[in-house]
Amino acid sequence: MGYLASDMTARGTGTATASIRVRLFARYAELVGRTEAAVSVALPATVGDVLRRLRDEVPAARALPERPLAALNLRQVKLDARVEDGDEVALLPPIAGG
Amino acid sequence: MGYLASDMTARGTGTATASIRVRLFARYAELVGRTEAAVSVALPATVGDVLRRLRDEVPAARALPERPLAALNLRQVKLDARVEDGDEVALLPPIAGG
Amino acid sequence: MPYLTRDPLSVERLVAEVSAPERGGTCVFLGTVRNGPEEQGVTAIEYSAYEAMVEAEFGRLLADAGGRWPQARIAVRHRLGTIPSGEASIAIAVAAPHRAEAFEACRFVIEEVKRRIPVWKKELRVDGTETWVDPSGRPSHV
Amino acid sequence: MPYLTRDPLSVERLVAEVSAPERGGTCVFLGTVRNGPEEQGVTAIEYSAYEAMVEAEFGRLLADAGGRWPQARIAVRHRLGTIPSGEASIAIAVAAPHRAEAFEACRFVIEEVKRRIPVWKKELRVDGTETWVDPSGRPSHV
Repeated sequence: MGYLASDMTARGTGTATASIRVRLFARYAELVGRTEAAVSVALPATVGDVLRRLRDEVPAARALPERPLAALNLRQVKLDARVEDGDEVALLPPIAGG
Repeated sequence: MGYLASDMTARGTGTATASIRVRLFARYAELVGRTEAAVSVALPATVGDVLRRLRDEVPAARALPERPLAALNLRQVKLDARVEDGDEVALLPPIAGG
Repeated sequence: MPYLTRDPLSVERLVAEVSAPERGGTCVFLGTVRNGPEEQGVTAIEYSAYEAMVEAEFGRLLADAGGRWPQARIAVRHRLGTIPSGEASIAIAVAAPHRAEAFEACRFVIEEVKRRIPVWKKELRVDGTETWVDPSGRPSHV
Repeated sequence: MPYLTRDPLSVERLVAEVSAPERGGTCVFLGTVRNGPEEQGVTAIEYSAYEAMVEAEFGRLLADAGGRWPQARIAVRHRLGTIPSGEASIAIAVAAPHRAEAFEACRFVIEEVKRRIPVWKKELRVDGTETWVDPSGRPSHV
């Protein structure tokens, strides 16, 4: 949901881009072989767009689940949440605290 | 309940008697002005009989509630529980532990 | 007299009595002498008990809890004597393999204590007055 | 970083943070690294976290709890790093005027921690194997 729309918008305008810091934790960091990545997306864009861009740029990220738990600026969000330049997106393995 | 029946039995046989140690705690000890008393009752007898005998022998015990919480040999019982020679009956103010 | 003491209660010691690597959840309850807006200047509570019956009844209570939560380990200590407000009068520690059992057994124990453990308290107030607490009236605490 | 630590947890210190004479009931929960029959020789668990989010999320979680139980005071500490089995990874202390609130708020906090605080654990076994714990599968603990 929202992916296609934002893609089309991005293709339509294609000017403003956002630099997003992507963070990976625990098993996801092991799977991808890194704990963070910098990704640029054309705005408007969603967390889902960031995730797809990550998979494009970091092939090991294709091992991540299709729809991982995600956080945007320290808050859990759905994948259709909008990102802005300078945001931090985190991909969270199943939470196992306590 | 049971009071009258046990009284009649006691009057009917009137031979075996039981020495009962009665213990009083907290507000009841203050009301009666003592923490224990020795009471003799004709058998068979109940905790209720012991209580009535206490009121006869220790006038201050008439200030106790009509049907206080009671324990027999360290267990809560109803007033119709049967006593035996050597038993300990305790009269317990409303429990306020914790 | 394993369940009664006149000394301040130690949570750490009680927790140590029940914890073990196979028990992943521990729940502790502390009841402390209260002096809040509902009280009127309670400086301390004097706790007394039918001590022999407290010991016997705690044994039965913990056996009942053990029947319901067989994998739980439970330790409890009730303090007697004059306890200043803010200090604990009872401490209960329950460790169990999973947290639900630990919470439930701990709650069960404190509820049963208030129902069946023969302990009484007299509030001592800053103005010198003293009152026996009757839980059927205004509860003084917890 | 008030909610995270790499040091062993102190229950006494946490209880001291929340207790006060007007709060007569205190409930503590300790989650400890488990090595029981369900585990297979777990010697320790390595805890990691999205630390900045843990701090932010604990702040939100305690604000939620404060909205539900306004008279409760809550302290929580989560330990990170390698924690040997039998030692506590989380400690929660809740003091409230009455015990029902203390129990309910404490239970609420641990349930919410497991739902929303971004912490992960890797079990380290005696045979040298390591496994990320996925709570959607076999729970390793509590």
